[in-house]
Amino acid sequence: MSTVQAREIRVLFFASLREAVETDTLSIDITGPVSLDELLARLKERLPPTAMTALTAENVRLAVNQTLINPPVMVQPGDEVAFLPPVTGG
Amino acid sequence: MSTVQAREIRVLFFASLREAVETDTLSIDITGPVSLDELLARLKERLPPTAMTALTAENVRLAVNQTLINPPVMVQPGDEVAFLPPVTGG
Amino acid sequence: MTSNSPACVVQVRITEADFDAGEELQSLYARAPGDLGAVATFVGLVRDLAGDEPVSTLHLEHYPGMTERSIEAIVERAGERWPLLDVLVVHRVGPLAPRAQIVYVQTASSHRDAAFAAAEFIMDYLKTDAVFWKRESGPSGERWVESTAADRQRRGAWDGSDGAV
Amino acid sequence: MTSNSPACVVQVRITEADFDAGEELQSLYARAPGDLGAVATFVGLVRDLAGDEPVSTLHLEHYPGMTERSIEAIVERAGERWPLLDVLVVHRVGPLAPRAQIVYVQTASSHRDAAFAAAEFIMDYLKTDAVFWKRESGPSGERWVESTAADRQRRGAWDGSDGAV
Repeated sequence: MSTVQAREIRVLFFASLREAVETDTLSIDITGPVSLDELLARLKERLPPTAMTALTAENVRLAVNQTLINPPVMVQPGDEVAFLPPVTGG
Repeated sequence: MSTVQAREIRVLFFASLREAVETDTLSIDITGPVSLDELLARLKERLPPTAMTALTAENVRLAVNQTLINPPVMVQPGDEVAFLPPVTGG
Repeated sequence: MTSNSPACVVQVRITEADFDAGEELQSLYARAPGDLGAVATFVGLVRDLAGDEPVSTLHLEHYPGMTERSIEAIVERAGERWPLLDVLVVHRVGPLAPRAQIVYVQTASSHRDAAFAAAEFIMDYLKTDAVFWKRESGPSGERWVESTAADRQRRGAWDGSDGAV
Repeated sequence: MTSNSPACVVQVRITEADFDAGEELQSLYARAPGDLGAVATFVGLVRDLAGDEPVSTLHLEHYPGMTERSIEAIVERAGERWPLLDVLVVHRVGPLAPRAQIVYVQTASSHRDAAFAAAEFIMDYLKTDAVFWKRESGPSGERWVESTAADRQRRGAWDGSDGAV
Protein backbone atom coordinates (compact mmCIF):
# COMPACT_ATOMS: atom_id res chain seq x y z
CA MET A 1 0.00 0.00 0.00
CA SER A 2 1.27 3.47 -0.77
CA THR A 3 1.32 6.01 2.05
CA VAL A 4 -1.16 8.13 0.09
CA GLN A 5 -3.81 5.39 0.34
CA ALA A 6 -2.95 4.23 3.82
CA ARG A 7 -5.20 6.71 5.60
CA GLU A 8 -8.38 5.55 4.00
CA ILE A 9 -10.59 2.52 3.56
CA ARG A 10 -11.94 1.87 0.10
CA VAL A 11 -15.56 0.65 0.22
CA LEU A 12 -17.07 -1.12 -2.82
CA PHE A 13 -20.72 -1.75 -3.60
CA PHE A 14 -21.84 -4.31 -6.17
CA ALA A 15 -24.94 -5.03 -8.20
CA SER A 16 -28.21 -4.22 -6.38
CA LEU A 17 -26.25 -2.57 -3.55
CA ARG A 18 -24.49 -0.28 -6.02
CA GLU A 19 -27.94 0.75 -7.22
CA ALA A 20 -29.20 1.26 -3.65
CA VAL A 21 -26.15 3.34 -2.69
CA GLU A 22 -26.00 5.07 -6.09
CA THR A 23 -22.23 4.73 -6.26
CA ASP A 24 -19.77 1.91 -6.73
CA THR A 25 -17.03 3.24 -4.43
CA LEU A 26 -16.63 5.41 -1.36
CA SER A 27 -13.40 6.31 0.45
CA ILE A 28 -13.56 6.66 4.21
CA ASP A 29 -10.65 8.42 5.97
CA ILE A 30 -9.44 6.74 9.13
CA THR A 31 -6.27 7.07 11.16
CA GLY A 32 -6.15 3.57 12.66
CA PRO A 33 -8.04 0.27 12.93
CA VAL A 34 -11.82 0.57 13.24
CA SER A 35 -14.53 -1.97 13.90
CA LEU A 36 -17.11 -2.79 11.26
CA ASP A 37 -19.74 -1.02 13.34
CA GLU A 38 -17.61 2.11 13.34
CA LEU A 39 -17.21 1.85 9.59
CA LEU A 40 -21.00 1.52 9.20
CA ALA A 41 -21.47 4.62 11.37
CA ARG A 42 -19.12 6.54 9.08
CA LEU A 43 -21.04 5.32 6.01
CA LYS A 44 -24.31 6.37 7.62
CA GLU A 45 -23.08 9.98 7.64
CA ARG A 46 -22.78 9.86 3.86
CA LEU A 47 -25.63 7.63 2.71
CA PRO A 48 -29.45 7.89 2.85
CA PRO A 49 -31.29 5.63 5.38
CA THR A 50 -32.67 3.37 2.59
CA ALA A 51 -29.10 2.65 1.46
CA MET A 52 -28.09 1.70 5.01
CA THR A 53 -31.07 -0.69 5.22
CA ALA A 54 -29.92 -2.37 2.00
CA LEU A 55 -26.28 -2.66 3.19
CA THR A 56 -27.25 -4.26 6.50
CA ALA A 57 -29.78 -6.76 5.08
CA GLU A 58 -29.37 -10.31 6.34
CA ASN A 59 -28.29 -11.74 2.96
CA VAL A 60 -25.49 -9.20 2.38
CA ARG A 61 -21.98 -10.61 2.80
CA LEU A 62 -18.80 -8.69 3.45
CA ALA A 63 -15.36 -9.12 1.97
CA VAL A 64 -12.22 -7.53 3.34
CA ASN A 65 -9.36 -7.44 0.86
CA GLN A 66 -11.37 -9.80 -1.38
CA THR A 67 -11.85 -12.45 1.31
CA LEU A 68 -15.27 -13.19 2.78
CA ILE A 69 -15.38 -12.44 6.50
CA ASN A 70 -17.84 -12.87 9.32
CA PRO A 71 -18.26 -9.91 11.69
CA PRO A 72 -17.07 -8.83 14.17
CA VAL A 73 -13.90 -7.76 12.42
CA MET A 74 -11.48 -4.81 12.57
CA VAL A 75 -10.53 -3.04 9.36
CA GLN A 76 -7.29 -1.19 8.79
CA PRO A 77 -6.29 1.88 6.80
CA GLY A 78 -5.56 0.65 3.28
CA ASP A 79 -8.14 -2.15 3.41
CA GLU A 80 -10.68 -2.75 0.67
CA VAL A 81 -14.14 -3.55 2.08
CA ALA A 82 -16.85 -4.81 -0.26
CA PHE A 83 -20.59 -5.23 0.28
CA LEU A 84 -21.81 -8.23 -1.73
CA PRO A 85 -25.46 -9.02 -2.40
CA PRO A 86 -26.29 -12.72 -2.99
CA VAL A 87 -24.07 -14.12 -5.74
CA THR A 88 -24.86 -16.51 -8.56
CA GLY A 89 -22.73 -17.63 -11.48
CA GLY A 90 -22.82 -20.37 -14.08
CA MET B 1 -35.45 -59.76 -50.36
CA SER B 2 -34.83 -60.66 -53.97
CA THR B 3 -35.64 -64.21 -55.06
CA VAL B 4 -31.97 -64.74 -55.88
CA GLN B 5 -31.01 -64.25 -52.20
CA ALA B 6 -34.03 -65.93 -50.71
CA ARG B 7 -32.55 -69.43 -50.74
CA GLU B 8 -29.65 -68.61 -48.50
CA ILE B 9 -28.81 -67.31 -45.05
CA ARG B 10 -26.02 -64.77 -44.82
CA VAL B 11 -23.85 -65.38 -41.76
CA LEU B 12 -21.58 -62.59 -40.46
CA PHE B 13 -18.63 -62.86 -38.07
CA PHE B 14 -17.21 -59.86 -36.26
CA ALA B 15 -13.98 -58.94 -34.49
CA SER B 16 -12.36 -61.88 -32.64
CA LEU B 17 -14.89 -64.30 -34.19
CA ARG B 18 -13.97 -63.13 -37.68
CA GLU B 19 -10.37 -63.96 -36.78
CA ALA B 20 -11.33 -67.35 -35.36
CA VAL B 21 -13.42 -68.22 -38.42
CA GLU B 22 -10.97 -66.60 -40.83
CA THR B 23 -13.76 -65.00 -42.85
CA ASP B 24 -16.28 -62.24 -42.29
CA THR B 25 -19.17 -63.83 -44.23
CA LEU B 26 -20.51 -67.23 -45.18
CA SER B 27 -23.62 -68.02 -47.19
CA ILE B 28 -25.60 -71.12 -46.24
CA ASP B 29 -28.14 -72.47 -48.73
CA ILE B 30 -31.46 -73.52 -47.22
CA THR B 31 -34.87 -74.18 -48.72
CA GLY B 32 -37.01 -73.31 -45.72
CA PRO B 33 -36.92 -72.30 -42.04
CA VAL B 34 -34.20 -73.96 -39.95
CA SER B 35 -33.44 -73.93 -36.26
CA LEU B 36 -30.30 -72.32 -34.93
CA ASP B 37 -28.97 -75.79 -34.08
CA GLU B 38 -29.47 -76.84 -37.69
CA LEU B 39 -27.65 -73.71 -38.86
CA LEU B 40 -24.75 -74.50 -36.51
CA ALA B 41 -24.62 -78.04 -37.92
CA ARG B 42 -24.35 -76.60 -41.43
CA LEU B 43 -21.57 -74.23 -40.31
CA LYS B 44 -19.75 -77.13 -38.70
CA GLU B 45 -19.43 -78.76 -42.12
CA ARG B 46 -17.47 -75.75 -43.36
CA LEU B 47 -15.47 -74.59 -40.34
CA PRO B 48 -12.65 -76.09 -38.26
CA PRO B 49 -13.52 -77.34 -34.72
CA THR B 50 -11.67 -74.43 -33.05
CA ALA B 51 -13.88 -71.99 -34.94
CA MET B 52 -17.02 -73.79 -33.75
CA THR B 53 -15.78 -73.60 -30.15
CA ALA B 54 -15.33 -69.85 -30.52
CA LEU B 55 -18.80 -69.36 -32.07
CA THR B 56 -20.57 -71.28 -29.30
CA ALA B 57 -18.73 -69.65 -26.38
CA GLU B 58 -20.99 -68.45 -23.58
CA ASN B 59 -20.30 -64.76 -24.14
CA VAL B 60 -21.16 -64.79 -27.87
CA ARG B 61 -24.45 -63.16 -28.75
CA LEU B 62 -26.54 -63.66 -31.85
CA ALA B 63 -28.36 -61.14 -33.99
CA VAL B 64 -30.93 -62.05 -36.63
CA ASN B 65 -31.56 -59.23 -39.11
CA GLN B 66 -29.58 -56.90 -36.83
CA THR B 67 -31.70 -57.59 -33.75
CA LEU B 68 -30.30 -59.43 -30.73
CA ILE B 69 -32.11 -62.71 -30.13
CA ASN B 70 -32.09 -65.43 -27.52
CA PRO B 71 -32.14 -69.02 -28.80
CA PRO B 72 -34.10 -71.12 -29.53
CA VAL B 73 -35.06 -69.33 -32.73
CA MET B 74 -35.90 -70.29 -36.30
CA VAL B 75 -34.13 -68.55 -39.16
CA GLN B 76 -35.55 -68.10 -42.64
CA PRO B 77 -34.09 -67.96 -46.11
CA GLY B 78 -33.01 -64.34 -46.69
CA ASP B 79 -32.14 -63.75 -43.03
CA GLU B 80 -28.87 -62.19 -41.91
CA VAL B 81 -27.41 -63.96 -38.88
CA ALA B 82 -24.47 -62.37 -37.03
CA PHE B 83 -22.17 -63.80 -34.36
CA LEU B 84 -21.14 -61.00 -31.99
CA PRO B 85 -18.33 -61.28 -29.45
CA PRO B 86 -18.64 -59.02 -26.36
CA VAL B 87 -19.16 -55.41 -27.45
CA THR B 88 -17.75 -52.20 -26.03
CA GLY B 89 -18.02 -48.65 -27.33
CA GLY B 90 -17.34 -45.18 -25.98
CA MET C 1 -40.59 -38.82 -24.32
CA THR C 2 -43.97 -38.17 -22.80
CA SER C 3 -46.59 -36.49 -24.98
CA ASN C 4 -45.92 -33.26 -23.08
CA SER C 5 -42.27 -33.12 -24.10
CA PRO C 6 -41.21 -31.37 -27.25
CA ALA C 7 -39.66 -33.85 -29.67
CA CYS C 8 -36.02 -34.47 -28.94
CA VAL C 9 -33.80 -34.21 -32.03
CA VAL C 10 -31.49 -37.25 -32.11
CA GLN C 11 -28.49 -37.69 -34.39
CA VAL C 12 -26.13 -40.65 -34.41
CA ARG C 13 -23.10 -40.54 -36.68
CA ILE C 14 -20.59 -43.37 -37.18
CA THR C 15 -17.58 -42.10 -39.10
CA GLU C 16 -13.88 -42.51 -39.76
CA ALA C 17 -13.55 -38.71 -39.78
CA ASP C 18 -12.60 -36.60 -36.78
CA PHE C 19 -15.10 -34.18 -35.23
CA ASP C 20 -15.01 -30.63 -33.87
CA ALA C 21 -17.01 -29.98 -30.71
CA GLY C 22 -17.12 -26.25 -31.43
CA GLU C 23 -18.75 -26.81 -34.83
CA GLU C 24 -21.22 -29.29 -33.35
CA LEU C 25 -22.22 -26.78 -30.67
CA GLN C 26 -22.74 -24.01 -33.24
CA SER C 27 -24.94 -26.35 -35.31
CA LEU C 28 -26.91 -27.13 -32.18
CA TYR C 29 -27.46 -23.45 -31.36
CA ALA C 30 -28.69 -22.86 -34.92
CA ARG C 31 -31.19 -25.75 -34.91
CA ALA C 32 -32.24 -26.11 -31.28
CA PRO C 33 -35.84 -25.21 -30.57
CA GLY C 34 -37.31 -23.80 -27.42
CA ASP C 35 -35.70 -23.00 -24.14
CA LEU C 36 -32.11 -24.20 -24.59
CA GLY C 37 -30.01 -23.43 -21.51
CA ALA C 38 -27.54 -26.23 -20.87
CA VAL C 39 -25.31 -28.43 -23.01
CA ALA C 40 -23.22 -31.21 -21.51
CA THR C 41 -20.64 -32.85 -23.72
CA PHE C 42 -18.17 -35.64 -23.37
CA VAL C 43 -15.13 -36.50 -25.47
CA GLY C 44 -13.42 -39.88 -25.12
CA LEU C 45 -9.84 -40.12 -26.32
CA VAL C 46 -7.53 -43.01 -27.13
CA ARG C 47 -5.40 -43.46 -24.04
CA ASP C 48 -1.62 -43.79 -24.22
CA LEU C 49 -1.71 -46.78 -21.92
CA ALA C 50 -3.83 -49.87 -21.45
CA GLY C 51 -2.93 -50.82 -17.89
CA ASP C 52 0.86 -50.47 -18.04
CA GLU C 53 1.13 -51.33 -21.74
CA PRO C 54 1.75 -48.56 -24.26
CA VAL C 55 -0.87 -48.46 -27.03
CA SER C 56 0.23 -47.64 -30.57
CA THR C 57 -3.14 -47.99 -32.34
CA LEU C 58 -6.73 -48.66 -31.36
CA HIS C 59 -8.82 -50.29 -34.09
CA LEU C 60 -12.57 -49.76 -33.87
CA GLU C 61 -14.96 -52.01 -35.75
CA HIS C 62 -18.75 -51.84 -36.03
CA TYR C 63 -21.76 -53.55 -37.60
CA PRO C 64 -23.20 -50.96 -40.00
CA GLY C 65 -26.88 -50.45 -39.34
CA MET C 66 -27.08 -52.43 -36.13
CA THR C 67 -24.50 -50.19 -34.42
CA GLU C 68 -26.45 -47.03 -35.20
CA ARG C 69 -29.64 -48.61 -33.92
CA SER C 70 -27.94 -49.81 -30.73
CA ILE C 71 -26.95 -46.19 -29.99
CA GLU C 72 -30.37 -44.82 -30.94
CA ALA C 73 -31.91 -47.25 -28.45
CA ILE C 74 -29.61 -45.93 -25.71
CA VAL C 75 -30.48 -42.32 -26.54
CA GLU C 76 -34.17 -43.17 -26.57
CA ARG C 77 -33.91 -44.55 -23.05
CA ALA C 78 -32.17 -41.36 -21.94
CA GLY C 79 -34.96 -39.32 -23.54
CA GLU C 80 -37.53 -41.25 -21.52
CA ARG C 81 -35.75 -40.34 -18.27
CA TRP C 82 -34.82 -36.69 -18.78
CA PRO C 83 -36.36 -33.73 -20.64
CA LEU C 84 -33.88 -33.40 -23.51
CA LEU C 85 -34.07 -31.03 -26.46
CA ASP C 86 -31.30 -32.45 -28.64
CA VAL C 87 -28.81 -35.33 -28.51
CA LEU C 88 -25.83 -35.95 -30.79
CA VAL C 89 -23.56 -38.99 -30.63
CA VAL C 90 -20.54 -39.15 -32.94
CA HIS C 91 -18.52 -42.36 -32.78
CA ARG C 92 -15.42 -42.96 -34.83
CA VAL C 93 -14.35 -46.28 -36.33
CA GLY C 94 -11.16 -47.44 -38.02
CA PRO C 95 -7.57 -47.15 -36.77
CA LEU C 96 -7.00 -44.41 -34.18
CA ALA C 97 -3.75 -43.18 -32.66
CA PRO C 98 -3.24 -42.29 -28.99
CA ARG C 99 -4.88 -38.94 -28.12
CA ALA C 100 -7.28 -39.24 -31.06
CA GLN C 101 -10.89 -38.38 -30.28
CA ILE C 102 -13.07 -41.53 -30.29
CA VAL C 103 -16.51 -40.49 -29.16
CA TYR C 104 -18.51 -37.30 -28.72
CA VAL C 105 -21.74 -37.14 -26.75
CA GLN C 106 -23.66 -33.85 -26.67
CA THR C 107 -26.88 -33.50 -24.70
CA ALA C 108 -28.96 -30.32 -24.66
CA SER C 109 -31.70 -29.38 -22.24
CA SER C 110 -33.23 -26.39 -20.52
CA HIS C 111 -31.46 -27.33 -17.28
CA ARG C 112 -28.04 -28.62 -16.44
CA ASP C 113 -29.06 -31.58 -14.28
CA ALA C 114 -30.85 -33.28 -17.19
CA ALA C 115 -28.00 -32.55 -19.62
CA PHE C 116 -25.32 -33.93 -17.27
CA ALA C 117 -27.27 -37.02 -16.27
CA ALA C 118 -28.17 -37.92 -19.85
CA ALA C 119 -24.59 -37.52 -21.11
CA GLU C 120 -23.25 -39.75 -18.36
CA PHE C 121 -26.03 -42.31 -18.87
CA ILE C 122 -25.34 -42.47 -22.61
CA MET C 123 -21.59 -42.89 -22.07
CA ASP C 124 -22.15 -45.66 -19.51
CA TYR C 125 -24.42 -47.57 -21.89
CA LEU C 126 -22.09 -47.01 -24.86
CA LYS C 127 -19.41 -48.89 -22.93
CA THR C 128 -21.58 -51.96 -22.43
CA ASP C 129 -24.39 -51.99 -25.02
CA ALA C 130 -23.21 -50.20 -28.18
CA VAL C 131 -22.18 -52.57 -30.95
CA PHE C 132 -18.47 -51.84 -31.34
CA TRP C 133 -15.33 -53.88 -30.97
CA LYS C 134 -11.92 -52.53 -30.04
CA ARG C 135 -8.52 -54.04 -30.73
CA GLU C 136 -5.41 -52.53 -29.18
CA SER C 137 -2.02 -52.82 -30.88
CA GLY C 138 1.15 -52.29 -28.91
CA PRO C 139 4.74 -53.46 -28.75
CA SER C 140 3.72 -56.82 -27.28
CA GLY C 141 1.06 -57.55 -29.90
CA GLU C 142 -2.67 -57.16 -30.21
CA ARG C 143 -5.61 -57.81 -27.93
CA TRP C 144 -9.37 -57.39 -28.05
CA VAL C 145 -10.80 -55.03 -25.42
CA GLU C 146 -13.96 -55.84 -23.48
CA SER C 147 -16.07 -53.70 -21.22
CA THR C 148 -14.89 -53.97 -17.62
CA ALA C 149 -16.73 -55.15 -14.54
CA ALA C 150 -16.69 -51.49 -13.42
CA ASP C 151 -18.35 -50.50 -16.72
CA ARG C 152 -21.09 -53.06 -16.19
CA GLN C 153 -21.62 -51.92 -12.60
CA ARG C 154 -21.95 -48.29 -13.70
CA ARG C 155 -24.46 -49.27 -16.36
CA GLY C 156 -26.37 -51.41 -13.87
CA ALA C 157 -26.53 -48.58 -11.35
CA TRP C 158 -28.89 -46.65 -13.64
CA ASP C 159 -31.59 -49.29 -13.44
CA GLY C 160 -30.89 -50.61 -9.96
CA SER C 161 -29.47 -53.91 -11.24
CA ASP C 162 -25.95 -55.18 -10.64
CA GLY C 163 -25.19 -54.91 -14.34
CA ALA C 164 -24.75 -58.65 -14.83
CA VAL C 165 -25.55 -59.55 -18.42
CA MET D 1 -4.50 -32.88 -4.70
CA THR D 2 -2.76 -35.58 -2.75
CA SER D 3 0.99 -35.83 -3.11
CA ASN D 4 0.49 -38.90 -5.31
CA SER D 5 -1.51 -37.02 -7.93
CA PRO D 6 0.17 -35.31 -10.85
CA ALA D 7 -0.36 -31.54 -10.67
CA CYS D 8 -3.70 -30.49 -12.13
CA VAL D 9 -3.43 -27.57 -14.56
CA VAL D 10 -6.12 -25.02 -13.65
CA GLN D 11 -7.14 -22.04 -15.74
CA VAL D 12 -9.89 -19.56 -14.90
CA ARG D 13 -10.76 -16.88 -17.44
CA ILE D 14 -13.27 -14.05 -16.92
CA THR D 15 -13.94 -12.30 -20.20
CA GLU D 16 -16.41 -10.31 -22.26
CA ALA D 17 -15.38 -12.32 -25.32
CA ASP D 18 -17.12 -15.44 -26.56
CA PHE D 19 -15.36 -18.83 -26.47
CA ASP D 20 -15.04 -21.83 -28.78
CA ALA D 21 -15.18 -25.25 -27.15
CA GLY D 22 -13.41 -26.85 -30.12
CA GLU D 23 -10.43 -24.53 -29.76
CA GLU D 24 -10.30 -25.08 -26.01
CA LEU D 25 -10.27 -28.84 -26.52
CA GLN D 26 -7.45 -28.63 -29.08
CA SER D 27 -5.41 -26.51 -26.65
CA LEU D 28 -6.05 -29.09 -23.96
CA TYR D 29 -4.88 -31.97 -26.18
CA ALA D 30 -1.70 -30.03 -26.97
CA ARG D 31 -0.83 -29.27 -23.35
CA ALA D 32 -2.30 -32.14 -21.35
CA PRO D 33 0.23 -34.39 -19.71
CA GLY D 34 -0.07 -38.05 -18.91
CA ASP D 35 -2.86 -40.44 -19.49
CA LEU D 36 -5.65 -38.22 -20.83
CA GLY D 37 -8.73 -40.27 -21.71
CA ALA D 38 -11.88 -38.35 -20.86
CA VAL D 39 -13.02 -34.75 -21.15
CA ALA D 40 -16.38 -33.59 -19.83
CA THR D 41 -17.55 -30.14 -20.77
CA PHE D 42 -20.52 -28.00 -19.99
CA VAL D 43 -21.82 -24.90 -21.74
CA GLY D 44 -24.42 -22.70 -20.10
CA LEU D 45 -26.46 -20.42 -22.38
CA VAL D 46 -28.66 -17.39 -21.78
CA ARG D 47 -32.20 -18.73 -21.77
CA ASP D 48 -35.00 -17.12 -23.78
CA LEU D 49 -37.27 -17.20 -20.77
CA ALA D 50 -37.03 -16.51 -17.05
CA GLY D 51 -40.09 -18.35 -15.80
CA ASP D 52 -42.69 -17.14 -18.32
CA GLU D 53 -41.01 -13.79 -18.93
CA PRO D 54 -39.05 -13.25 -22.14
CA VAL D 55 -35.47 -12.12 -21.53
CA SER D 56 -33.94 -9.54 -23.85
CA THR D 57 -30.53 -9.15 -22.16
CA LEU D 58 -28.68 -10.73 -19.27
CA HIS D 59 -26.09 -8.48 -17.64
CA LEU D 60 -23.27 -10.20 -15.78
CA GLU D 61 -21.16 -8.35 -13.26
CA HIS D 62 -18.15 -9.53 -11.28
CA TYR D 63 -15.55 -8.41 -8.69
CA PRO D 64 -12.22 -8.54 -10.52
CA GLY D 65 -9.73 -10.59 -8.55
CA MET D 66 -12.14 -11.97 -5.99
CA THR D 67 -14.29 -13.63 -8.67
CA GLU D 68 -11.32 -15.49 -10.16
CA ARG D 69 -10.26 -16.64 -6.70
CA SER D 70 -13.79 -17.80 -5.83
CA ILE D 71 -13.72 -20.05 -8.91
CA GLU D 72 -10.19 -21.26 -8.22
CA ALA D 73 -11.33 -22.29 -4.74
CA ILE D 74 -14.20 -24.32 -6.26
CA VAL D 75 -11.84 -26.03 -8.73
CA GLU D 76 -9.39 -26.78 -5.93
CA ARG D 77 -12.13 -28.56 -3.97
CA ALA D 78 -12.97 -30.60 -7.08
CA GLY D 79 -9.28 -31.49 -7.46
CA GLU D 80 -9.23 -32.80 -3.89
CA ARG D 81 -12.13 -35.15 -4.63
CA TRP D 82 -11.28 -36.51 -8.09
CA PRO D 83 -8.05 -37.29 -9.98
CA LEU D 84 -8.09 -34.47 -12.54
CA LEU D 85 -5.43 -33.64 -15.11
CA ASP D 86 -6.69 -30.27 -16.32
CA VAL D 87 -9.57 -27.91 -15.57
CA LEU D 88 -10.63 -24.83 -17.52
CA VAL D 89 -13.43 -22.47 -16.51
CA VAL D 90 -14.36 -19.59 -18.85
CA HIS D 91 -17.03 -17.23 -17.55
CA ARG D 92 -18.33 -14.31 -19.53
CA VAL D 93 -19.34 -10.93 -18.10
CA GLY D 94 -21.11 -7.91 -19.60
CA PRO D 95 -24.37 -7.80 -21.55
CA LEU D 96 -25.40 -11.11 -23.15
CA ALA D 97 -28.27 -11.83 -25.53
CA PRO D 98 -30.50 -14.95 -25.40
CA ARG D 99 -28.67 -18.04 -26.71
CA ALA D 100 -25.27 -16.47 -25.95
CA GLN D 101 -22.78 -18.77 -24.27
CA ILE D 102 -22.24 -17.71 -20.62
CA VAL D 103 -20.00 -20.33 -19.05
CA TYR D 104 -17.70 -23.14 -20.16
CA VAL D 105 -16.42 -25.81 -17.80
CA GLN D 106 -13.93 -28.38 -19.14
CA THR D 107 -12.60 -31.15 -16.92
CA ALA D 108 -10.01 -33.67 -18.09
CA SER D 109 -9.09 -36.95 -16.46
CA SER D 110 -7.96 -40.45 -17.32
CA HIS D 111 -11.47 -41.75 -16.66
CA ARG D 112 -14.93 -40.49 -17.44
CA ASP D 113 -16.44 -40.79 -13.96
CA ALA D 114 -13.99 -38.26 -12.49
CA ALA D 115 -14.41 -35.89 -15.44
CA PHE D 116 -18.22 -35.97 -15.27
CA ALA D 117 -18.43 -35.64 -11.49
CA ALA D 118 -15.98 -32.74 -11.36
CA ALA D 119 -17.74 -30.80 -14.15
CA GLU D 120 -21.09 -31.18 -12.42
CA PHE D 121 -19.60 -30.28 -9.01
CA ILE D 122 -17.98 -27.14 -10.43
CA MET D 123 -21.21 -26.05 -12.14
CA ASP D 124 -23.22 -26.60 -8.96
CA TYR D 125 -20.80 -24.50 -6.90
CA LEU D 126 -20.58 -21.79 -9.58
CA LYS D 127 -24.33 -21.28 -9.13
CA THR D 128 -24.05 -20.67 -5.41
CA ASP D 129 -20.49 -19.63 -4.54
CA ALA D 130 -18.90 -17.88 -7.53
CA VAL D 131 -18.83 -14.10 -7.19
CA PHE D 132 -21.09 -12.95 -10.02
CA TRP D 133 -24.30 -11.02 -10.18
CA LYS D 134 -26.92 -11.31 -12.91
CA ARG D 135 -29.53 -8.80 -13.96
CA GLU D 136 -32.23 -9.75 -16.46
CA SER D 137 -33.84 -7.14 -18.72
CA GLY D 138 -37.15 -7.84 -20.39
CA PRO D 139 -40.29 -6.06 -21.55
CA SER D 140 -41.53 -5.64 -17.97
CA GLY D 141 -38.27 -4.16 -16.65
CA GLU D 142 -35.20 -5.42 -14.88
CA ARG D 143 -34.58 -7.78 -11.98
CA TRP D 144 -31.59 -9.22 -10.13
CA VAL D 145 -31.29 -12.99 -10.29
CA GLU D 146 -30.37 -15.07 -7.26
CA SER D 147 -29.42 -18.71 -6.95
CA THR D 148 -32.49 -20.84 -6.37
CA ALA D 149 -33.33 -23.12 -3.45
CA ALA D 150 -32.79 -26.00 -5.90
CA ASP D 151 -29.30 -24.66 -6.68
CA ARG D 152 -28.44 -24.53 -2.98
CA GLN D 153 -29.78 -28.05 -2.45
CA ARG D 154 -27.66 -29.38 -5.32
CA ARG D 155 -24.58 -27.68 -3.92
CA GLY D 156 -25.35 -28.99 -0.44
CA ALA D 157 -25.79 -32.53 -1.71
CA TRP D 158 -22.04 -32.71 -2.48
CA ASP D 159 -21.05 -32.30 1.16
CA GLY D 160 -24.08 -33.92 2.79
CA SER D 161 -25.46 -30.61 4.04
CA ASP D 162 -28.87 -29.18 3.16
CA GLY D 163 -27.21 -26.30 1.34
CA ALA D 164 -28.45 -23.66 3.77
CA VAL D 165 -26.05 -20.69 3.81
